[in-house]
Amino acid sequence: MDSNVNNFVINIATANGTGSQSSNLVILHTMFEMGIPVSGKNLFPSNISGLPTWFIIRASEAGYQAPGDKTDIQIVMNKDTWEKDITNLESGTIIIFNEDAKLPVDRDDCFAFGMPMTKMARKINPKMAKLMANMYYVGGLAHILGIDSNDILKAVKSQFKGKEKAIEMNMQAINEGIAYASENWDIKSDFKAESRPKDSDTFLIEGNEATALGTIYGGINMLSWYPITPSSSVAEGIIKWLPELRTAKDGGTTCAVIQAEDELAAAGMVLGAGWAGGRGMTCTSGPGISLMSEFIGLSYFAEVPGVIWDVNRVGPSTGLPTRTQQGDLSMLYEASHGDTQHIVLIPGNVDECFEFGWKAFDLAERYQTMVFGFSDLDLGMNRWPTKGFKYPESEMDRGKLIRNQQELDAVPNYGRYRDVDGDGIPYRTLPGSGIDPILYRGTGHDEDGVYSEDPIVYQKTMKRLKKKIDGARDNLPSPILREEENKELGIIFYGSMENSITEIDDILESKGFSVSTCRIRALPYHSELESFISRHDISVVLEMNRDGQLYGILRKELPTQLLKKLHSVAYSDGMPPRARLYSEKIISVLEELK
Amino acid sequence: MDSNVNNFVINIATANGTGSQSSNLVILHTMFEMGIPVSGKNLFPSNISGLPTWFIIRASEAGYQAPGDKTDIQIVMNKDTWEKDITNLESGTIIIFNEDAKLPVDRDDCFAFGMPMTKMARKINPKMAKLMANMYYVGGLAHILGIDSNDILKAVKSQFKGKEKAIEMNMQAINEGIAYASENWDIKSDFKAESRPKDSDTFLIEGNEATALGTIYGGINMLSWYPITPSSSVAEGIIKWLPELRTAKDGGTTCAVIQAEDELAAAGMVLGAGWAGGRGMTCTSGPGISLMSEFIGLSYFAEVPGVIWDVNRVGPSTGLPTRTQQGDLSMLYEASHGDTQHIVLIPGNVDECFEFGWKAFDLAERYQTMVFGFSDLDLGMNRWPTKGFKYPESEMDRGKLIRNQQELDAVPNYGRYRDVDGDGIPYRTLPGSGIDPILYRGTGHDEDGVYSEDPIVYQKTMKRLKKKIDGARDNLPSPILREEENKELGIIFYGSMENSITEIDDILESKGFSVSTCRIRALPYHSELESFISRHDISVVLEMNRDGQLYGILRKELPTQLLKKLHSVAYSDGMPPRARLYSEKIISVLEELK
Amino acid sequence: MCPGCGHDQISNVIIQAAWENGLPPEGIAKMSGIGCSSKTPAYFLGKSHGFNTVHGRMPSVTTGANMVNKDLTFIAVSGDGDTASIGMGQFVHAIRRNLNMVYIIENNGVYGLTKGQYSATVEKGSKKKKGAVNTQNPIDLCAMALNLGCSFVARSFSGSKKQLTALLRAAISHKGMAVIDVISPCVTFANNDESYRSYNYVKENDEVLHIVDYISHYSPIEEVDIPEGQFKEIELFDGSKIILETIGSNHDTTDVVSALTAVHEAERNDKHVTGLLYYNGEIPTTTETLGLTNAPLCSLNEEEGRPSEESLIEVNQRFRSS
Amino acid sequence: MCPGCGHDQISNVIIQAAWENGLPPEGIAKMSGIGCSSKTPAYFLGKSHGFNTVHGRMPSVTTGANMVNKDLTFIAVSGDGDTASIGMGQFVHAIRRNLNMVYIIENNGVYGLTKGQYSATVEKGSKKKKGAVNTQNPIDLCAMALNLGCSFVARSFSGSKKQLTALLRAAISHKGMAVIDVISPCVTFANNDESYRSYNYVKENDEVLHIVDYISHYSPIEEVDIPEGQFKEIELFDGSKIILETIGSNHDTTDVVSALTAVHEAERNDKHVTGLLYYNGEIPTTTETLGLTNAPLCSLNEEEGRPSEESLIEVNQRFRSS
Ligand SMILES: Cc1ncc(C[n+]2csc(CCOP(=O)(O)OP(=O)(O)O)c2C)c(N)n1
Ligand SMILES: Cc1ncc(C[n+]2csc(CCOP(=O)(O)OP(=O)(O)O)c2C)c(N)n1
Ligand code: SF4
Ligand code: SF4
Ligand SMILES: [Mg+2]
Ligand SMILES: [Mg+2]
Repeated sequence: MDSNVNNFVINIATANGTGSQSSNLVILHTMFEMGIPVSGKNLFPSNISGLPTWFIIRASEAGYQAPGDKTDIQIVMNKDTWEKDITNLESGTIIIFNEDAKLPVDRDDCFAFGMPMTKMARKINPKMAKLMANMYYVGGLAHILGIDSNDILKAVKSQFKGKEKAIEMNMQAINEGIAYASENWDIKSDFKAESRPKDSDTFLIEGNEATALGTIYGGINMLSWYPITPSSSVAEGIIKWLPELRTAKDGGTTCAVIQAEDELAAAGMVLGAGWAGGRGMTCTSGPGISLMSEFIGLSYFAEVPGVIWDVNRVGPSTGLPTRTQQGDLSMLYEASHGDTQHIVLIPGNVDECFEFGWKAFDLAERYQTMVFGFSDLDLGMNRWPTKGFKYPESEMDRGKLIRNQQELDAVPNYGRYRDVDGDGIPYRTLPGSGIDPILYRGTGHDEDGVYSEDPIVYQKTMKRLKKKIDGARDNLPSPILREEENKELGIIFYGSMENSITEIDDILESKGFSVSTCRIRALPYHSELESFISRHDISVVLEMNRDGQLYGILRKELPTQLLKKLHSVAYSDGMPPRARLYSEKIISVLEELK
Repeated sequence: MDSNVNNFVINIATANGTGSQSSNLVILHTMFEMGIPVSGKNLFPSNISGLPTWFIIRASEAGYQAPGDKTDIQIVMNKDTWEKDITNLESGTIIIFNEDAKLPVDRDDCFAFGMPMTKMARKINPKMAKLMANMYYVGGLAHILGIDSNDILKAVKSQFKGKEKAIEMNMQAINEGIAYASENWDIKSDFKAESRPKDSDTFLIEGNEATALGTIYGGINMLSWYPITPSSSVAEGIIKWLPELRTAKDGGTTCAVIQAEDELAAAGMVLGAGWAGGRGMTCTSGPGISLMSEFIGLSYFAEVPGVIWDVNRVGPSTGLPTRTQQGDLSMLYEASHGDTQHIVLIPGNVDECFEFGWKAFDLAERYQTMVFGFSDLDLGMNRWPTKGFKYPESEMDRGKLIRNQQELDAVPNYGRYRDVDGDGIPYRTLPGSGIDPILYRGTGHDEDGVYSEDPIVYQKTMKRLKKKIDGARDNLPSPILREEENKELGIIFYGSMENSITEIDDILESKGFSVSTCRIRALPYHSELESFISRHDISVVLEMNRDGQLYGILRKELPTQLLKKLHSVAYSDGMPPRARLYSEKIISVLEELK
Repeated sequence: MCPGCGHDQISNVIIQAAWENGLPPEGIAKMSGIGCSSKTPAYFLGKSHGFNTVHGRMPSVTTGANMVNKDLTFIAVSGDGDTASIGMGQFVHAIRRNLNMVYIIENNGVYGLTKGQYSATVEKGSKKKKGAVNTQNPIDLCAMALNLGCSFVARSFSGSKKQLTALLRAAISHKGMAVIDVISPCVTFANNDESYRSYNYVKENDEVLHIVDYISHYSPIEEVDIPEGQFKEIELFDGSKIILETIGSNHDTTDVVSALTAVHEAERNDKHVTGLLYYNGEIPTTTETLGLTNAPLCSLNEEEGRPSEESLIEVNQRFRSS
Repeated sequence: MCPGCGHDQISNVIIQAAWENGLPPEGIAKMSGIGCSSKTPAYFLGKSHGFNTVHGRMPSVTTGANMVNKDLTFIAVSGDGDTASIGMGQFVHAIRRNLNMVYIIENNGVYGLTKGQYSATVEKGSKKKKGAVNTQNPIDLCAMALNLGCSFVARSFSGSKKQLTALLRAAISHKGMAVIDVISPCVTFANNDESYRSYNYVKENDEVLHIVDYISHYSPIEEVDIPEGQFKEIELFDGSKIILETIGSNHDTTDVVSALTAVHEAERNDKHVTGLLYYNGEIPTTTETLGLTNAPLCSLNEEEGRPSEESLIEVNQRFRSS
């Protein structure tokens, strides 16, 4: 991009627990309401107070949402990372710093501007000085970018809704910041924030809250959860919205929420709910999935519907709990011992977080199995634009559920595990109904659900299960294709990589490549994927992990003759994907091929 | 095979808990001591008493150890399966049945011989009649096969060592059985058991006991376990042999054994032992592996040595707990969330159960990671021949373990996670040593073991881990190759399939195929595998699961150009692999290729 | 089941109690984990749905089912391995939540199904078929439940048909978590090497002729009925003895501390105190605490289970203007 | 750590007690699970090895380490989430085994690190930043330990430096499992909405100007020293109060039932009884029970750890002739 109007990256370095998040959100929402395409990434530590935090705000006329590969304006507030924050900058960066830190800014090649933020804040309120200081950099920024104080006021007002004193004091700090900057800073920057006509439908929301709303509109009956970053806010979102949206006429709730004692219990509750005919779900992250493995296998083999929403953080093990990755995919797809295969829905934006939130239940009941939602920290915990969520287009699909004797009579030769329709999906009855009761079990069972160790019975059951899940492929969300005429290069990607793909595409096009894209939205993969790969000379599977997990799954499953066209670009360092970095990796793979 | 001398399959149908196992072992050991190549398979239910059990004994001059595809002599003792046991037989089968069951044997096309076993037994001892009845079929069989009563006496004596009364009563029953049969049965069978010169070194042992001994010779310091079929006998074997083999001079033991509260705890104890510098291990089966997933990831990321011995049973979920399968392989290889990769050792016979039993510890300490032994029920719980176990050829390999300051000083630029030698393997010090202490953790850490969320640090660590495990490939047990000149067809297989491969090979050769074989003994795979595949026109990966788990791993990892040569034959019904069935599946794949 | 197994007697009592309480079978849900004990739901109340889950995790599955169909009567069977080892966490937390269910522990001190390893409830000094003498304290699951404020805690014996039926009937009627710890001998693996009728004793000294895979037949222990406040020595199948004491009518079933004291005292005197130890019908159950709507959640239809389209428009609008 | 967090005070006491007991740092192993509490080993005894394991599973890792190096002094730190929820099973079983370790629970009634959800030890009626009023019984970890026959059980308060140091020194000297449950307020999340200095109260009524990500600074509670047998009301940072009682010198530390009674009684009176509740130095530890050789197993050399070649020849031979 040539122009610096609405094209810049701001990086704000603070420590967590100091309240800087409020200031950062004021900046983000101000620009958003001005109609500037803007995105924010919160890089926070796995600790409650005192450790370094960075907030990255990117304005981009092209609508790029990746964090950007370089910083244009750096705000330094944190003594602990002060030196590193400053030395790593490229020449020409604008630096705004808190003079009261009394630390040096030795970068003659940059444009550094100080402000005695704490001292100024102390005048407004001595007790709250440390906290208030953050509002001064908002002022400084506003000056540099030419943001009008009135635009900020709107964002402050909506953030501190109704708290007049807070609004007043914060605005005072911000205005003092603007004033100080215009008096003391000698700036020749052409970075500018300019108002644009704003689509009044659009608003920002975190992926996890979108998911929460989706599940509520999906008729969730039971949420069991065990707190874990970055999934907790899915549960907290549900808890927040339930009273308003899911209170029955008698005043009771239509969704039970249980904070479980651990993830094993949370998964068990999901199975219990599904077995009894309800819509149960849990949300977790990688370590939770590992702990839920045994129950996932039970769900697969006993054919009990359930939903697990995985918000991926960096593994293995406890890993980087507050950083993002797509590292759980291969585990989700084949979780638990023995031969298994699970349905995975992969949202790429907040609209899909909502949609797959409700759809997961329909699919779980349709296929009588565990269905995963697969999101990640970047999508789940950062704010992304939507034009508003769409109401489910059809009634809840309860699948092949037999509720009464008539329905049972309509099924010829009913048996809990009999493939009456030839699609691998059997019918089921519910406890409490008195209709054709069986003892569910994770051990071998015949078509009527009776215990069996018979080799043939077992082998047939397993074959049917394979057929059942395979049959789901083309009923799952299909890939989103965007194809160029000449079918030179296809990029296959998924999930929150969506936020960087336009920019990656543009970078590659600018280097002379003609790029089609294919965003996978579910596993097992849709048949359209195969034709996409067939049509293109080369396809690259682009993902945020070390081992190329989707690539591995595709290599296993795709027809062999397609594999020579398929290549992997996998990289993960915990950061949301920067477009330049991933583009370079794609280019170097393409160059190796030459 | 044309001759019926030492070539037949006996199937003995009883109920478990009735004591028939003793009779079956008398038959097996009698033939074994006669020098007849014989194998026995116990197909028992997941229940303590009353459910059907089958014991299959196969004599084969060619040394085939698979259970055989048809039954030559059927013994029916169990009323519950009576009808099914009889109707399923091929024409011409010899049937021996207990007349006192008072059930019909309606197979005119077979040769059926009854004996009032219970009534006869009652005469010897009325209270023990039900139990003793089993010894009468031993007599009946001996008559048919022409086994000398003295040969049986030897087996009975060694089985009831020193218990004179038991020996006497059992022999009385057997001899009465022989007498009854010769007086009342009109038999024209040419199935014969003929003595052969016996290799006096050879003896039979269960794979699990071989593993137990192996770990004891591997210097195991801590066994933590939670009972689960079919792995319990690994632990019980260790417990049995420890007092004799691992009592120190002061009378104390050199291996702690803890029955853990569950598999999560068992895995945690293994990590604790490895972290503190000991050799810790646990044994389990599929459900246990699922539960251990989280700890396995910790071991990988924090680089803590440990051993988990998985004796595979049929999954998914509780599955068929007393049947065999190779269904955990893909889970073992990549267990736990995030990008992971684990070393898996795959014994194919009891000698390797012993060898990999000790070797697993060396590799775990060398690579500072979790090492799996991957056995299965068939190998683990049935008895297989060995000529005797071989003592480890070298001292225990403690890997890059720094015990004192001098050793530390010898390492330039030491840091717990620094790749000093360029092989991805760092050095480590032990708690208690006072040398370079760190706080181990499953969260991100830098080369010195200090907490870090730095993207570059994380990414480098993950790259090093990949390099470390990749580097292990060619230091793991290499594949066992047996190659034909013309390199037409290669069969790649592993584990207890070893027991059927000769017969499969012979069947295929008899159909005109020229067959080479390659037995994989570890993951990640050895480089020799690639050249094996390159050399052969076609390779088939043969395994006992539904999804072709090794095939999938190889498709992911092999160079793409080799994949067109690679095909999958995967089948699992819980039974040990019958050669004919798997051969037919191979042939039909080959035919499809034409 | 092995002939004579205590678990079978308990199954019969369950059938009896359900019948006496007039429970329609379709209103019952049978829940279990993994073990010989957990297999028993295959043998009782065949007209009820059931779920034989995974090892030690029955309570969580029951919790989920209870949340979506609170009108079912949950009768759950577990073993001492299933509950006191792998399942300890879920046992504790189901109690803490006062989940409305009957939780029967068929307690034999061993892992029956995996062939006789000690469980965590086995008494100190036990020396059984497998392994060495146990030197660890047993976990008393009644004491555990009492300590956690469980709303109904009782102990009985598989041979005490009358007492067990009465307790079970009360437990079924109870609103909340009812834990019944039932001593239920494993005739195959839980016999003492030293006692004169034990497996090993017989094997060594009498005429058992086989070394593997033989399960002796025992007759189940006949009816044991001990008047309140008294105790009796019971001889088990293997000749070993246990002393059962029925808690006195003066015992205050509303006083946790005195119940705990009774349990600990009995333990000190090598007795097992049986009967209803504690009862409190006033504690809200999980579904009450959560304020669920009255209809079972699994029965809700589209309108009841999914908010209206208007509400979503309103939600979207709210975000836009905030 | 947030400024003023009780956990920091405990870290200081650990340093102090280790020093006063003359423990060389290399002889100590610091163990923990996951949580704010479990992060603290990064901040004390930097010359000791440690292992910050996974959530709720510290006891098993400590068990394994203890088996192969029994000469280490294991000082373990856990949280109430780490122990009373996900870690309940391992907590119970480490106690049952009488593992030789010091098990400190830094008990704040919430999940600090995941931002303030209730833990299972939170008191009934609490209403905190997140979620509704808690209506469930708290799990009292001391009562739990006592009931299980734990060989050393104590309770203290993070602000009671003197008492805590004394208890910790005794715990370190104790041979066996020493559980110390330390009430350790979370200044950031464990404050009561209603109390007049709570986060929300301040946010609504005073001048806190930010809505997210602001952690107030509190000074840690200064020294609280309550004479034996007496009690005192302590005001916490948010203005809420807890009543601490120091157990009387007449308390018999060898009597489980009276310790249990004291704990339950205190609970009924909304107090927290502190001090040494139970002690028994005679119970064998896990390694003693197992009869391990005297040298730590991790120190064995080739000859000591691997049986001889002759022994294997003999083993093979035995199989051949059997
Ligand atoms: C995860 C897992 N671990 C281990 C097992 C093996 N297993 C089956 S039953 C059982 C113990 C049963 O003991 P208990 O609960 O006391 O029941 P009992 O057989 O004595 O009635 C075990 C360990 C399993 N099925 N699943
Ligand atoms: C398996 C797993 N589940 C969940 C988490 C997330 N988690 C981290 S700390 C924590 C709770 C900590 O609470 P507590 O033990 O009381 O410690 P505190 O922070 O209050 O000191 C949770 C749930 C995790 N790390 N691992
Ligand atoms: S093994 Fe024991 S618990 Fe299991 S069925 Fe037999 S007697 Fe009952
Ligand atoms: S969140 Fe609470 S427990 Fe965690 S460090 Fe802060 S005050 Fe301490
Ligand atoms: Mg039991
Ligand atoms: Mg806590």
